[in-house]
Amino acid sequence: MTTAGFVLFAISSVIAFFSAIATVGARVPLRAALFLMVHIISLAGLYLTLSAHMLAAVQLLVYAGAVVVLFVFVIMLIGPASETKPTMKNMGIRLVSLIGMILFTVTLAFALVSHAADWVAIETSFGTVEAVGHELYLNTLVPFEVVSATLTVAIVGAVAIARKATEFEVGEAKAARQATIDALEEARQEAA
Amino acid sequence: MEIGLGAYLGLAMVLFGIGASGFLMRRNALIQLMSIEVMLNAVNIVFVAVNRFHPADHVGQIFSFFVIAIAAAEAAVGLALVIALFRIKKTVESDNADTLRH
Amino acid sequence: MNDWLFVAPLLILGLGSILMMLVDAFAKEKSELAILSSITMGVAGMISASALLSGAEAADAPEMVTRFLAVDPAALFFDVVICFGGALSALLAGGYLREHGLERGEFYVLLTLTTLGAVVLGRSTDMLSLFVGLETMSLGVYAMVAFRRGSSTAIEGAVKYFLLGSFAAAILLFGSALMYAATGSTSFTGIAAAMGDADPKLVLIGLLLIIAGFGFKVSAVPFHMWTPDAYEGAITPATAFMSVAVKSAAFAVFVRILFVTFGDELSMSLASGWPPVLAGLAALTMVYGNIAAVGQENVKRMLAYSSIAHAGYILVGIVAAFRVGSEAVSAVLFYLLAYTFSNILAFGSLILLGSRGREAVSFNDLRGVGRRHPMAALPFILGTLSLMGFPPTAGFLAKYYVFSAAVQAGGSMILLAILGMLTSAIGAFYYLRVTVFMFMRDPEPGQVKAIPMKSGYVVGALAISSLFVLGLGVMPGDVLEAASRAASLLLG
Amino acid sequence: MENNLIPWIIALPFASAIAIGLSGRFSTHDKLDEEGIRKHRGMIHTLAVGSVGLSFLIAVKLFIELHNPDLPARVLTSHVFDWFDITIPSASGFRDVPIAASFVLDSLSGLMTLVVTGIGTLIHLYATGYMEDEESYARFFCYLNLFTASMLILVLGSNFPLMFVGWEGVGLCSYLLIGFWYETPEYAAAGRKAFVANRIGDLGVLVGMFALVSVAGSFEFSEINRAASMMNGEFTMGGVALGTTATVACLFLFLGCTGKSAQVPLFVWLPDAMAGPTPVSALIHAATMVTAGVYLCCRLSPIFLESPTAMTVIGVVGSITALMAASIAVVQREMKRILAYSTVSQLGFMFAGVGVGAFSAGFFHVFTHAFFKACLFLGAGSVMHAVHAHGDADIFKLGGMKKYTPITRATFLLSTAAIAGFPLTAGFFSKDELLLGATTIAMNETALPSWLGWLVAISLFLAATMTAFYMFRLYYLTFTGDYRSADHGHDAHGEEGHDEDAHHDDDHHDHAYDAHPHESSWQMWVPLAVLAFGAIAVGFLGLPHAFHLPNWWGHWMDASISHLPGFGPDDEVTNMTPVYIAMTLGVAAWAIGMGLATVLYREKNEDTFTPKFPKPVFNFLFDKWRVDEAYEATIIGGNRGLAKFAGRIDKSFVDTVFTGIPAFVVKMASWLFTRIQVGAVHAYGAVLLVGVLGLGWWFMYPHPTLDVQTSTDSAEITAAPGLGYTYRFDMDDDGNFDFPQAPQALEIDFEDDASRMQIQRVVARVRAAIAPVRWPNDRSALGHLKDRNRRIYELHPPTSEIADLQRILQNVDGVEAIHWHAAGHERVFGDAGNAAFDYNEEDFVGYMLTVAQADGSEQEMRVLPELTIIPDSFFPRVQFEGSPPRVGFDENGRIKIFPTATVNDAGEPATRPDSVLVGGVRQDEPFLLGLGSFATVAQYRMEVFPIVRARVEVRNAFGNTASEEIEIVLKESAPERVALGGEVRR
Repeated sequence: MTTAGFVLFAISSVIAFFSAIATVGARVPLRAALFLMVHIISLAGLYLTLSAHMLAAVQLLVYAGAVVVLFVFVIMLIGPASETKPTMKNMGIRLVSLIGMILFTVTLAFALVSHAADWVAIETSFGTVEAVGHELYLNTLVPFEVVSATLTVAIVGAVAIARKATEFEVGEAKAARQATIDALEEARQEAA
Repeated sequence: MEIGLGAYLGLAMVLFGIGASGFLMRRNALIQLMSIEVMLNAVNIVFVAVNRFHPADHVGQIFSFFVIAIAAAEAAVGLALVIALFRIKKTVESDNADTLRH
Repeated sequence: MNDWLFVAPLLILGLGSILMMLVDAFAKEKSELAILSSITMGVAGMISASALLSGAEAADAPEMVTRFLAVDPAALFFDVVICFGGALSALLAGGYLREHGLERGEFYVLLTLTTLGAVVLGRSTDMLSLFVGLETMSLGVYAMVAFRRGSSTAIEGAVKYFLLGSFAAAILLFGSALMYAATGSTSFTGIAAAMGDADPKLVLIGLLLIIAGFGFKVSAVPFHMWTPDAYEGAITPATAFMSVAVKSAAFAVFVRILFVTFGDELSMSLASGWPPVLAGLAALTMVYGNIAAVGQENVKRMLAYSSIAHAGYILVGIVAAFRVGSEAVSAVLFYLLAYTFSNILAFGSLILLGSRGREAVSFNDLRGVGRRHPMAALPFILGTLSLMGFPPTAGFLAKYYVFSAAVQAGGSMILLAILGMLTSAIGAFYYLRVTVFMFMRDPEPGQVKAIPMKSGYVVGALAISSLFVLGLGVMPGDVLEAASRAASLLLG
Repeated sequence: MENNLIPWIIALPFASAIAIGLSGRFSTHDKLDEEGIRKHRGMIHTLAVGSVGLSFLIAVKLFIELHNPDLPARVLTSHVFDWFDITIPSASGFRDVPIAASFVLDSLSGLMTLVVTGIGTLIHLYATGYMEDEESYARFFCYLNLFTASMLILVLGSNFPLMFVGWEGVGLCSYLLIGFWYETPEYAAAGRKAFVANRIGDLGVLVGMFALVSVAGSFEFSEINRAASMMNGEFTMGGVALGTTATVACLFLFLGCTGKSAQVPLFVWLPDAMAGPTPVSALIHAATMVTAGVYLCCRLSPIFLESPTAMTVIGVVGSITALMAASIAVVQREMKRILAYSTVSQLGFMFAGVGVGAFSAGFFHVFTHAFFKACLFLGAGSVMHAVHAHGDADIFKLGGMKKYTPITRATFLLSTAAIAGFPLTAGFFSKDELLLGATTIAMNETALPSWLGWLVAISLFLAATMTAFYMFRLYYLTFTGDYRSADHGHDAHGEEGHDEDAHHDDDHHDHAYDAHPHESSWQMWVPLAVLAFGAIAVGFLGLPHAFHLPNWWGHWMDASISHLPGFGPDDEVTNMTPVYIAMTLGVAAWAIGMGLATVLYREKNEDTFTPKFPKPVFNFLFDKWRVDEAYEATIIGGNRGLAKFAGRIDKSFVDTVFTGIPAFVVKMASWLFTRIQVGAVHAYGAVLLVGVLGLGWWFMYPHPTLDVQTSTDSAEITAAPGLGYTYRFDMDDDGNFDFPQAPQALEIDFEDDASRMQIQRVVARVRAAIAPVRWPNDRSALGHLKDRNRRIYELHPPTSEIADLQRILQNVDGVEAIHWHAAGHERVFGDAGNAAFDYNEEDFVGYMLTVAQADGSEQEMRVLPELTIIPDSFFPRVQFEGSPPRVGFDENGRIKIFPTATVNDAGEPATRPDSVLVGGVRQDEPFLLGLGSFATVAQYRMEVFPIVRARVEVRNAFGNTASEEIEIVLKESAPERVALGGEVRR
């Protein structure tokens, strides 16, 4: 690893670490989203140290450009209610799981850090758009096609969940409620 | 200090742990979603880093590619659910949804 | 041409869902999407079934496909289980959605695409396709659970399911990433081949995280917590689908990954391998699922715990396979098929027994319904008998094969089999409770009396399932043979 | 030869039953108008009759195929599907025996199928007329078709389980049909009675089946019959030898037959079964189902022939049944009741025939009986239909029916003649064959005793005489004389003169019948005619071959039924005496019986004969020998008392202890378990995390398990394999790893590796010649038996022994205390050793002494009771005078024994001179006890075994270690090869 690479790694990883903590720790979701953005950019930096140029770009485009924006969008949509006040609700459980998670993470992190592997020489084409694209469209065509189904599911699902009720549905819901009321009424009369 | 694969893996594990801790600690569904994004990104580090050490193909990078795509899809559905939750409960506190129990 | 047969189910499901979207968007009249989606999935399942039964083999399917998707008999068998589960759920939805005023085309599109994801998951031979398939399936199911978006329970169940599901998926994904780190490969066989030289630390952590992830998907205790809430909150057809197709797909790939990737001696050792872990999970799952189901007042929730218990039985079969081999795996395959039809019967009957404003959900709603409408109650009894493992139903044979495999495995597996039988006995308690409430309890005064809905779809689904439950119980021959062939080829 | 048509014979009636059953459900009559009902009924009877008729045609076609000369064995089979496998114990462990759904049509089942479908068709047709006013028309035909299908499964099934399906199926249908008019409580009770009697028998069939299968190793009849010669071995059950397999199996099977075929003592249900509609009586309780027992015996004839004991029992029971039922029939007064007893009696004939080895003749009688008895029942039904009698008809209120029902009368007469044995009718030939079988046994040397032959012959003759008598009595009283119900005005009941003792059930004859009887419709008389023709004609199939007449029957049956040696259809009959005797008896029985009846009853309107019986006899006979009452008083009454008692126990005890409490506990557990399901996603995540952490613990910490296998000169220690495991072994318990870079398995050769093992510390065991206890008989002061079944003893360590041992061992320098604990149980029980502990003889190794030393270390000693010497009194203690010998350890921790040199006050050696012996030689000087050698100190035998402590430390990839220790007790031969500090002593 070159010195430049090392410096980039050091900076990126430190930023990634702190921005991650800031993301999960921020009280205001909007701030969390912005820290998530920082986190993502720092990861893109890490990718550069690993000769994944194409991926670094995609990371910025998709994550920073789309996912985080989506988050911000929803936060805006929800408005002030998107902030939650700190309470002690379920605090015991949450603390226990925090401690457990820290234990788990530290243990595994120590185990993983000791993993050694040699840097290997790479071709200049490694990680370029051409090489990755070649691989993507030739070798992993099948999952690529399946991902289109995933995205379709996500879109249809999101629409099915988040859309406001149509007039027809409002009517149906009313009818269903009325049917319940009628049934209750009928049962009551029968009992009487 | 030589930076090897271990460093990347360790970093990934730590970031994953931070994400998971956030998921387990926070009550705000939006932040829980973001924690999951952090976790997925930690996974991506592993894939990309390992790929650098097995450069014969681009399996790792492609995998992260897919992870990014699916993370976006997941965010879409998740945010839709948060909106639906908000519509009904007027809050995004995930542990407010606890009427189904036992 | 023959090779296309093996990916045909996927193509049919994909094209079918596109067609459904188009029909839903452009057809003016109320369209029969239920039957369309049911036929789509049914045909997909039928193609796999015929390929399976004819014993055809993919001579040389393109490597591009086989690298990600298996084309072996086991894959076909799981196709059949998943697609039939999906098709029957579509029929149930056809009756349920209309009756309860939820008739929206998206559901069938979601259902079909989810089934597509499940099939991909069940067939996957690579971590990549596993992940993509898993997410396709999961995202669809999250949406299906939340489908009744005005209902707070539905959204609640969906939110919990989604959050925990994504969390578990991330864990599973991290596990596969570590397996990649250990071996430099993401395909099941590639990982297995490189495992000898791999860093055991990474392999073990990977295995641990993968087991945890799958434990969540198959709802093994203690990863099961979402199950009762999601099952209770979801609309009943979605619950039925989750309990059969989703679970089968998860088990399909779990079995494959355990035996293909972690099938070597060290991974299966008693000192550090997965069999003791799964045995422990199985014991916990059987005990917890069965006991927790006893105290339930909501039938859907009871069935949710019962499905947890069944996951325990299936895990027993999987653990037994590490000694007995293909015989136990074939028992697992048969179990999944039997379980699919039995569960469809149970959930379908629950749907059939209610109508708008008079939905049957709790045990109290079932009071006396059997005496008022015996024909509608009949499939419920058959379903619960099969779930209970009562001869001559499919459920009986399934349990018999799984436990006898465990007994053959010997050693402490016998204890597991005994535990399974004891907990099944507890199972009889809550399954028979259904019959007791339907036939021996009178509705309380002032209680809304459930009235069966009239739906050809639901009746059809129940008729088909009944036929299979009895047929598999009486003449399991061909299916067992196919299962054992699939199992032996899967284990190589 | 495979034939795919066979299953259709069964499938057709079955499908029809389902179709009719469903149609009945979906079109209840209140929804239909007159026309609809008519159409519905038309559909039902077309289906019902058509399906059985079609089955009959298929059966005929297949039957003709059986004659194909290419089929010398005359067997058609059809394998439909593999049903299931069953695991049975066999000589070489357990094995799976497949059970297939397969059918076989051979000469036996072929004929039976013809009977079932043929007569079944006629009766179905008859029933369409007979049941025309019935409301539950669909239900009736559904049951009837279901019965036919079950009966065909019984007949055609090629293996036991399949036959049993049919066996149970016909039982069920019979139950349903007897209780068809279930609104009347007595009828429902009759159904229950039939079911219970049958169930008792069914148990026998199951036991018999498993007895046979355990030897033959197959469920197929053909395989079982092939294995007949193997059935002569002893059959033991729970360690008790019950007789040969054949005897046990046959007797149990026959128990099943007595139920199904209404033999003594289980015959009581059949007369009551007449509560069902008459076509049912004809089909089930006369022509088909009740003959299933005979069919089973014929099917398994090779097995029955292996057991003369069973045959004798069958012959005797059959004879008794024949006689008893016939005597009851003589005095009965209701048509169907007489016919019912006649059926029981005829079944007795058949079994008597089977009992004397005349299987073929017995089955011939089944065949002929089916015709005439069906005809008689249907005729009775026709009469009842004519006079609108419901359930049964009293013959004393009938009479003169020949005017009203000429066709019925003609057919009835023909059948009566046949059953009475009128020469050249069917009954004549078949009864003759049975008698011939009996007389042949009586007068020839065979495996069966000749007294059996005489018994059967004579009782059959008497029963046949009575048969002829009561049948003609029935005929004359019904069809000749005047119609006694013609006048509605007076009470028919009082008219009859003879029934002063009218304490019997008279539900049906307190009112007269329809004054204007009429002949039945064509659906009813056509079957009658066909059956009557059969009753006359079918006898010619079995002409007696002794006269060199063509005996088609015998030849035909020879393919499926075994016979005694020399009794085949082709064997020349050398001794004609039995033939003539049989012939004479047959003809005489008919002549006497019919003649008497003709004299007494022809054209008479009242019974002047049976009432003249002494009253006790009449009542005894009329009440069918009071069998029911006897059952009521003994079995049923006792049972009822028991049931009441059990019911009380059940309510008070079982319901709470076995049902209530577990249910409560489970419910509580359920409540508790689901408390973790608090609803909040964080709790769910936390539990999930707990699972992950648990898995993490499992995978990150090694789990070594050591396994050791020792032989005389080596030991192999194996640690469990694991991913990334490395092993270090410590063989001498000194904390240093002797094998730092070891593979997972380590083999130690005692000789070669002795130095490497460096066994420096040895745990000594002391075997003491104490506790000469004869377990488990002695209930000594040592302890007492605590649990007899598990042979656990509460054992008090012998205090005096302890005192002695303490005296010896406490002389060891620095010993502070002696702890006792039972070796197998590792339970310490104190210094004094008074506490009790469980002694399990099997795993009892001995007491273990832990000797705690001053420096804090512990030495273990094991004291084993010497079981070989049994002195007169317990624990003869050596009285030590002065100081006893001492046992101690030297500086290396080795056992050292100090025979004392102290003298007592008198100047003599204080210890008894022979108190310390090595190899029988007294020791005076202190010495070391070597490995493998032993010394006797007082009454204690002391022996030293090396116990090697091996420890493995496993380190996995995460750097976590775990260790496991194992103790290897080296075998007796090993010690001498292992160095202990370089010293070996014998």
